[in-house]
Amino acid sequence: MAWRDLGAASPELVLTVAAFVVLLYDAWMTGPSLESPRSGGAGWLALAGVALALLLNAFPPTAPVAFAGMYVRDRLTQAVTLAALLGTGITVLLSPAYLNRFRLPAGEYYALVLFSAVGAILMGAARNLVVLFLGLEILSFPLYTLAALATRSRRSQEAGLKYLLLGAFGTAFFVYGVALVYGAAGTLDLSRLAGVPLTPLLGVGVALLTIGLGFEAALVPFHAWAPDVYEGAPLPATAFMSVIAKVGAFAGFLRVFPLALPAAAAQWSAALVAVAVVTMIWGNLAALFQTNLKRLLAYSSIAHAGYMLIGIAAPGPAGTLGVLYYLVVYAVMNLGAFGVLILLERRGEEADEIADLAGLWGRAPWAAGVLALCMVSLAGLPPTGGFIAKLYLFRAALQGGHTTLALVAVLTSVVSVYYYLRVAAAALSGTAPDAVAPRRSATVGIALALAGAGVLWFGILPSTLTAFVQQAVQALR
Amino acid sequence: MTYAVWIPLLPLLGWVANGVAGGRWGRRGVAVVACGTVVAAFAVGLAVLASLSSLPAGARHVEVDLYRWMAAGPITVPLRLLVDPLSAVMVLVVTGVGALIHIYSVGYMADDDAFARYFAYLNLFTASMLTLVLAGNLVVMFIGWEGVGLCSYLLIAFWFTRPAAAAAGVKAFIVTRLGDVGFLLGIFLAFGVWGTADFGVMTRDAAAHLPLGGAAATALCLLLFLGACGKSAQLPLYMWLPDAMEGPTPVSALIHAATMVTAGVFMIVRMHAVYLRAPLAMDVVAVTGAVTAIFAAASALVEPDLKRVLAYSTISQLGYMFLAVGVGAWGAGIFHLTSHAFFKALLFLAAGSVMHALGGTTDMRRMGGLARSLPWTAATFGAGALALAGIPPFVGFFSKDQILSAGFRHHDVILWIIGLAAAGLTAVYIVRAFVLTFLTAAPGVMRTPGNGDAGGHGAPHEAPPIMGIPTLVLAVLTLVGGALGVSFVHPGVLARFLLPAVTEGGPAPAGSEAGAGEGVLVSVSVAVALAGILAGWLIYRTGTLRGRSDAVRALLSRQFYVEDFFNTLVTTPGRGLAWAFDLFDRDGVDGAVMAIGRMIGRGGGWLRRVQSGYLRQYAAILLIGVIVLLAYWVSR
Amino acid sequence: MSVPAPLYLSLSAVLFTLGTVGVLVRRSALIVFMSVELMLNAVNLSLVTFARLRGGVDGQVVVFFVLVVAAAEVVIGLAIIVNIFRTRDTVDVDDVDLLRG
Amino acid sequence: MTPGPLTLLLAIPLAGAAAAAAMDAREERRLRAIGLVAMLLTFLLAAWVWLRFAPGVAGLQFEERAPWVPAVGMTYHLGVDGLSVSLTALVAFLFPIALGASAGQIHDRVKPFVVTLLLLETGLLGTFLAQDLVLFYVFWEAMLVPMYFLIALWGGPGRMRAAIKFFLYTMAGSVLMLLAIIAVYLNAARLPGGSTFDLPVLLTHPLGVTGSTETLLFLAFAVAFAIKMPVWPLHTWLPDAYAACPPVVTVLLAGLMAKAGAYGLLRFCLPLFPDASRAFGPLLSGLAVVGILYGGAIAWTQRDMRRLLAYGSMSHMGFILLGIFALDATAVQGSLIQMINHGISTGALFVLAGLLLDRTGRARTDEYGGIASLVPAFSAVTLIVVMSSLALPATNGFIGEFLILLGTFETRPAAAVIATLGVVVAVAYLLAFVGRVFHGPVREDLRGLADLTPRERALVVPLVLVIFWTGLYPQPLLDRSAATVNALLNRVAGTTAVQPQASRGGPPRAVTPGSPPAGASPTAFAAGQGGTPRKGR
Repeated sequence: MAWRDLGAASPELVLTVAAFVVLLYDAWMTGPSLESPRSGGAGWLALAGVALALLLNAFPPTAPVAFAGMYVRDRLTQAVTLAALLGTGITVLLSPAYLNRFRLPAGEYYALVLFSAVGAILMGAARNLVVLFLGLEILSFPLYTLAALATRSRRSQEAGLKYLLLGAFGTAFFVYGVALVYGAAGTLDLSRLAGVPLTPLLGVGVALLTIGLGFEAALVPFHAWAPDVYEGAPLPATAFMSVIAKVGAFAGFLRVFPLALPAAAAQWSAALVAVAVVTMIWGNLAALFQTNLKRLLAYSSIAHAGYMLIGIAAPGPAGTLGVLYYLVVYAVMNLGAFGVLILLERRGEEADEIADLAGLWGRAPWAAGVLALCMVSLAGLPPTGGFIAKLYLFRAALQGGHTTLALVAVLTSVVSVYYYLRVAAAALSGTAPDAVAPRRSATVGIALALAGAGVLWFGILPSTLTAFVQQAVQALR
Repeated sequence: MTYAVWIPLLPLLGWVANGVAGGRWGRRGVAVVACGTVVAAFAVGLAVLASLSSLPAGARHVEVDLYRWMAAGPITVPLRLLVDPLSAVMVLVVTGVGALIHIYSVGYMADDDAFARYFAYLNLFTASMLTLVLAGNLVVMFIGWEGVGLCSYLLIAFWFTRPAAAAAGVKAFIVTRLGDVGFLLGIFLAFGVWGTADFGVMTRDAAAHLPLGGAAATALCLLLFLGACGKSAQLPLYMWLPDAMEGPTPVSALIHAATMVTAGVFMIVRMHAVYLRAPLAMDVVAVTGAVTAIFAAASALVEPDLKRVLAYSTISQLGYMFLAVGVGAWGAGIFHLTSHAFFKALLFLAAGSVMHALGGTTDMRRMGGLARSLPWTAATFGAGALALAGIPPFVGFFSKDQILSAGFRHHDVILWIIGLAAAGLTAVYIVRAFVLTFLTAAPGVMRTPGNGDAGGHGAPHEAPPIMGIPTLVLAVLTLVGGALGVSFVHPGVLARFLLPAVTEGGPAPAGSEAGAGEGVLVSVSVAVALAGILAGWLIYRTGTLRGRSDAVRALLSRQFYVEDFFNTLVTTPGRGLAWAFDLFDRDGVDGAVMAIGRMIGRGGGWLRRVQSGYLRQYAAILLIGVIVLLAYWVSR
Repeated sequence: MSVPAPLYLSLSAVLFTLGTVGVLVRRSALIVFMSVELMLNAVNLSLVTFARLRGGVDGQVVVFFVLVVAAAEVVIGLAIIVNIFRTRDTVDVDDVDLLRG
Repeated sequence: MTPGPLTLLLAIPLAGAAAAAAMDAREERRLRAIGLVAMLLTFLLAAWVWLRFAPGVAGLQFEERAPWVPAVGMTYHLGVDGLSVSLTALVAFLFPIALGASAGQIHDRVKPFVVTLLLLETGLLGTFLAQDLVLFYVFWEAMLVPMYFLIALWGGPGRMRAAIKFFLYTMAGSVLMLLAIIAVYLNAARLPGGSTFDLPVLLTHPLGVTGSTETLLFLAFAVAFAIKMPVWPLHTWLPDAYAACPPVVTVLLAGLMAKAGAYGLLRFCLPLFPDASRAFGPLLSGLAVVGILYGGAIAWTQRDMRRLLAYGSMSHMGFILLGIFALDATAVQGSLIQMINHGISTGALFVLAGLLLDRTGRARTDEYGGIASLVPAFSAVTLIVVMSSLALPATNGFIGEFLILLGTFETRPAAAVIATLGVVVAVAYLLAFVGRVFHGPVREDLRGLADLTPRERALVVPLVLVIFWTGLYPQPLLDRSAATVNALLNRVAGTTAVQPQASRGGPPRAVTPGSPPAGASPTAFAAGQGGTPRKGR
């Protein structure tokens, strides 16, 4: 293991180190009592780690391929890292207010968040199925724990259990897939998979890999955990997992399908198209009449997974470009939406019903504005990043000749507007006598401002981010 | 002759002034502005006539282009006025009669709250009517055509708080608009034929562009005639005019007798060169006119309402005019138009005086014996009645006689016989009206002031001079107006003056020829009129002639069920269709859309039930996915 | 030592299926958990078999990772299950249905 | 690139929105003032552009072009030509009036209202200015969002349902257009210009789509625009939306947004898909005729004032559609001017209906009666506007309908004949409206109804002046659109659109008449630029 290898993996290392520092700091500062919540320092440490990782991510490594060819830090990895770090950074900013209010163990929380981010990035950097598997597990174990972090909340515990059991179930299929691919191809190296003839055994292996990744991305029919876990998990954890799991899963999809198996595109593309279609329809339809915002956003995230899968199912540079752009925009807009919810509280509980939004405009107009903006973006309407992202994906679909896919995508987008705008209108609609008093929090304010600005920036001036991900795509060819 | 533009412009300015600031300068100011502008327009009209007369006969066709109104694609429509003998005559009729009625109105409307509004409308009407007659092309004519329709609507519904008046206004607008569809299509067809709707071009090039009796010419003429039917209340679009009597009486005199309703006749004369290319259309015009003439005269026989009698009379007389132009007697048509303007305005103004005296009553069954208290009114009404009946030396005699003789010479004796019969009926109904109003002593004369119409108080009394003098002037015109077209010295003054305008593009009109046996025809028509008067007198005054048929009476009082027929066939199905559309829109079109929405929603509800909360079920769902995927891959 | 590789693989598949069925039919969270462990170990069997077939060590290396992962899973899982038992006095997964819809 | 007047046109309302957003929400008077100033400045600039616009030039003027997302061929390309210059001015004209009329209606949440209104103005202006397909789509969809909030947040009863129905309905149409836009873009990859969303560049070569592909693409565009107009039978969002909207917003919805649909047909459908445009002309003309009569008939049955006006507006939009697909220079010119007229007249009707609603809160026509004697000035203005809607000559409405019907009569006589019946239907429902509300016995509970205040007079007088100005002297408007319309129709007439000889009637001149101003696009409508009218007989 050379220093060069460590240099290539520097963002992950920085995050890992930061996670340990946070844990140590937490143990040092708060002493034995978990009940002592005053651990704002942990948050800042985590944020510093994320910032440093972001900085390091900006510099391409001298030798992209590292760790004996198992790891690669190319432009694609950079783009995935960017999405993951943006999501993590905003999450870290969003969390302190909530953690203090609900007395959750801050040190563990931040450490878990950072570990999970490492997992997602690792999936983006995987050049070997083992690394992909490790990334997947590093990504998901902290998430199981985060979901169950509120130890006295039955809902949180239920969320943790369901996530864990179903996650383990899914993982088993993934590992079996790894085994079968290895058996069929004789190698775990993704870069050498391209030349392997497509035997039924390989096909079954690939199918099982799909299941593991699809579970993490919450693709139908591997999605069933998502609504329950999203609803039950503590809000910041939900926010974080909604983003980071998608980043990791789609990084994995990119590494496995368009990059490792281009020759078999015709075969897996058809399967993924079907999955994407079902996912978009299911997610959007099930979200229609949800009254709980977390649950609504869960189904929304399922639907978005379906959209992103378009970029995989319609392989080619346009698809990859679309997925990467979408991941970044999705991280920003989804966290913006959750961020506003974090501000809400009713009698010591999360106020996560749509009805709780009534009167938000009167109490916190800017927060309501950001929520509305994020909803507009999630709905894929201009002039927000959500629109440009969808535009790229639709372009990919049509370019690949998947007209049905594109049609389902746009029509389900129309359906989705129904629930997104209902939320936006509820947030903006006047004053209500028993309006929830939104908490004030500087860090959340900063996070929301960042998210709002990002959504608009990616929507109105998309050229910078487009150029960035375009480079990632071109570098792969 | 650019100054001719002031003729419509002056009343228009009067409208703007009274419309914007009418409330500021009081009734006197309003009256001065309103009457002054019309009188001034009359003066300008005289000047135009003078300078037109000074031109050689062949050059009496002056086009005044104001500016390019619309130009789109290959179409250019200038805002063009056409000054020729025809428009000059019409200008004088409109402004002359108009000025008299304006002045009369000052007295008639003196107590009305909406004095300024009334005169604003009246001025706007005058301006529109002058635009109509001065128009240099069909499109500009359409400005006036629709403008007078608007004013007609506004003035019929002037007392809009009365539901009947409001409804009558709407009816008038809708029915005339129905005709205007034809007019518009006629314009489009004209553009199709000539690439323009300019009267000068159309008249000059009619023969070149339209084969004689061709489909285009016939369609064009019939379409325009449809417009004329609506505006001039001919069958089958007559039904708005009797209802229009809901308006103030001077309005009925000006718009629904003297000027607007004659627009159709004027338009056909204006387009005579085109009509000459379509003999079939000419025949349709003539027959429609003749049938309307006798139909309306018969309807007037049983009408109890004085003003509605006059309305049917107007319809009938307009029928005569169409009969005239239908047989190519352009001059006779315009002559009768002029003469009708005089005597019918006179009749209306006299009727207005009656109403003024009786506090707004128009029901003849509640009148009678008014000759004693209203001698002047009775005399002037009588003059008008005689003119209407066609008794020499009143103007109506000359004009009607010209039409009848033209009809006779137009190889079709049937038209002449119908016209003659209508003339007899005319004499009967007008005698009836005169007798019922002025002679028969009614059991109880209505004396209580009605609401709305001119307010008279106490015992019936003569109208003030400001109303009396215009009536008198019209009576004098009725008496001496015949000089314009004394038929014994064919062609008459008017006809000779009109000749250049109505001969361009066509042969000399039939009405101007002196024919053999003229004396016989005249004698017959006078005899018929006298017989009608006698019959009327015997029926209604002395009661000598009796014997009535309830069936005939019912037929006449429902105007031969034309309107009922129209309602059953057009109005009621139309309403039903509209409501059906409404229902279809909500339950059919929108229902389909909403059904899609509901379907999607139901899908969402079902998917929510799948999310049951049971972990093992989730695992099962996942497994189904696994199995499907594996099946797919294995089957590859 | 002449048991052919396909039999190992078949055994692995059977074990894996047994695990899957266990997840579906058992109501105790602990048993469900054990079933998942069974699935993972079935995979391990496959991995080792393939490694033998291919003559490489990659597969056997992966087994170690899988074992570690399974261990970590147990740690987290038991913690959560214990916690649930504390609040509800049951580990029946069918009773854990607060969240649905 | 220095920002030109068109960018400024977009920037002023945006800056106004930013300024208003930064202000204290309680300073309502100043918020309105800021909004009004921004809108008036926009109007002044739009008027300047309109005046400086060189008639007789077919191509784009005041063109601005900058790379936007070069990686995917999206450009920031603005420009005005004969199709859009007057509509742009109309947008800028109606917004201050709407804001002024809102003073009596919108009392709560003034700040977001002003901000949203300004954002909507930006969206609408952008729709008419954008020359890049994606840029256009961005504005096209973006204006839906503020409109949704205007309905959902400030509307009357049933606003949520109406707002979402409006949004879903219109969006369902436009997403298909988005796919078609992408398809056009991908298709252009085979052309010399390469893949681009830039419309004028796309138009320099025939698109090369044929048969069913062209039909599908054409329909995707046409349906999006048809829903917005709306065209029968895609109209059922309209009555609900119009009735639930705050009245001032209805002014914008009916007066401006509907025009965006008609404009889209002219801007995109006709030049991009000339063959399909000709093939579908009869069908769309038929739908237009149905819409005219059907909308008018239903309007007659309505008792809710705004639903009546809504169906009436739909009926009028039928004329515009009819004119467009007559594919005749006169008719298209008529449609363009009718868009302005409809904006003014329908806008004015809704302004007036709004003033009435503010005063009485009564939405149904049969809850009124005889108010003409109570509010004479109000009634007079209403009457003028109604007459303009009736297409009475000398008002603006006549010019449009006359030219449309005249032109249509040349190419589709049957449709023109039936459509002309629409003028009778219009009389029926509009006079029924006047009759129920203004005429009849005075309702005692309406005594004391206030007539127009000076502020309200200031709002309606400009509208009335435009009504007469356009009715009496429409030529400045017609002149501005003539060359562009001719070039457009030449393009539609030619089967391949590049060969100028394909245009019937008269030799097309290759050179733009008049001197092109600085910034005139060299690329726009390369086919038969400023050619003579196609119409021939």
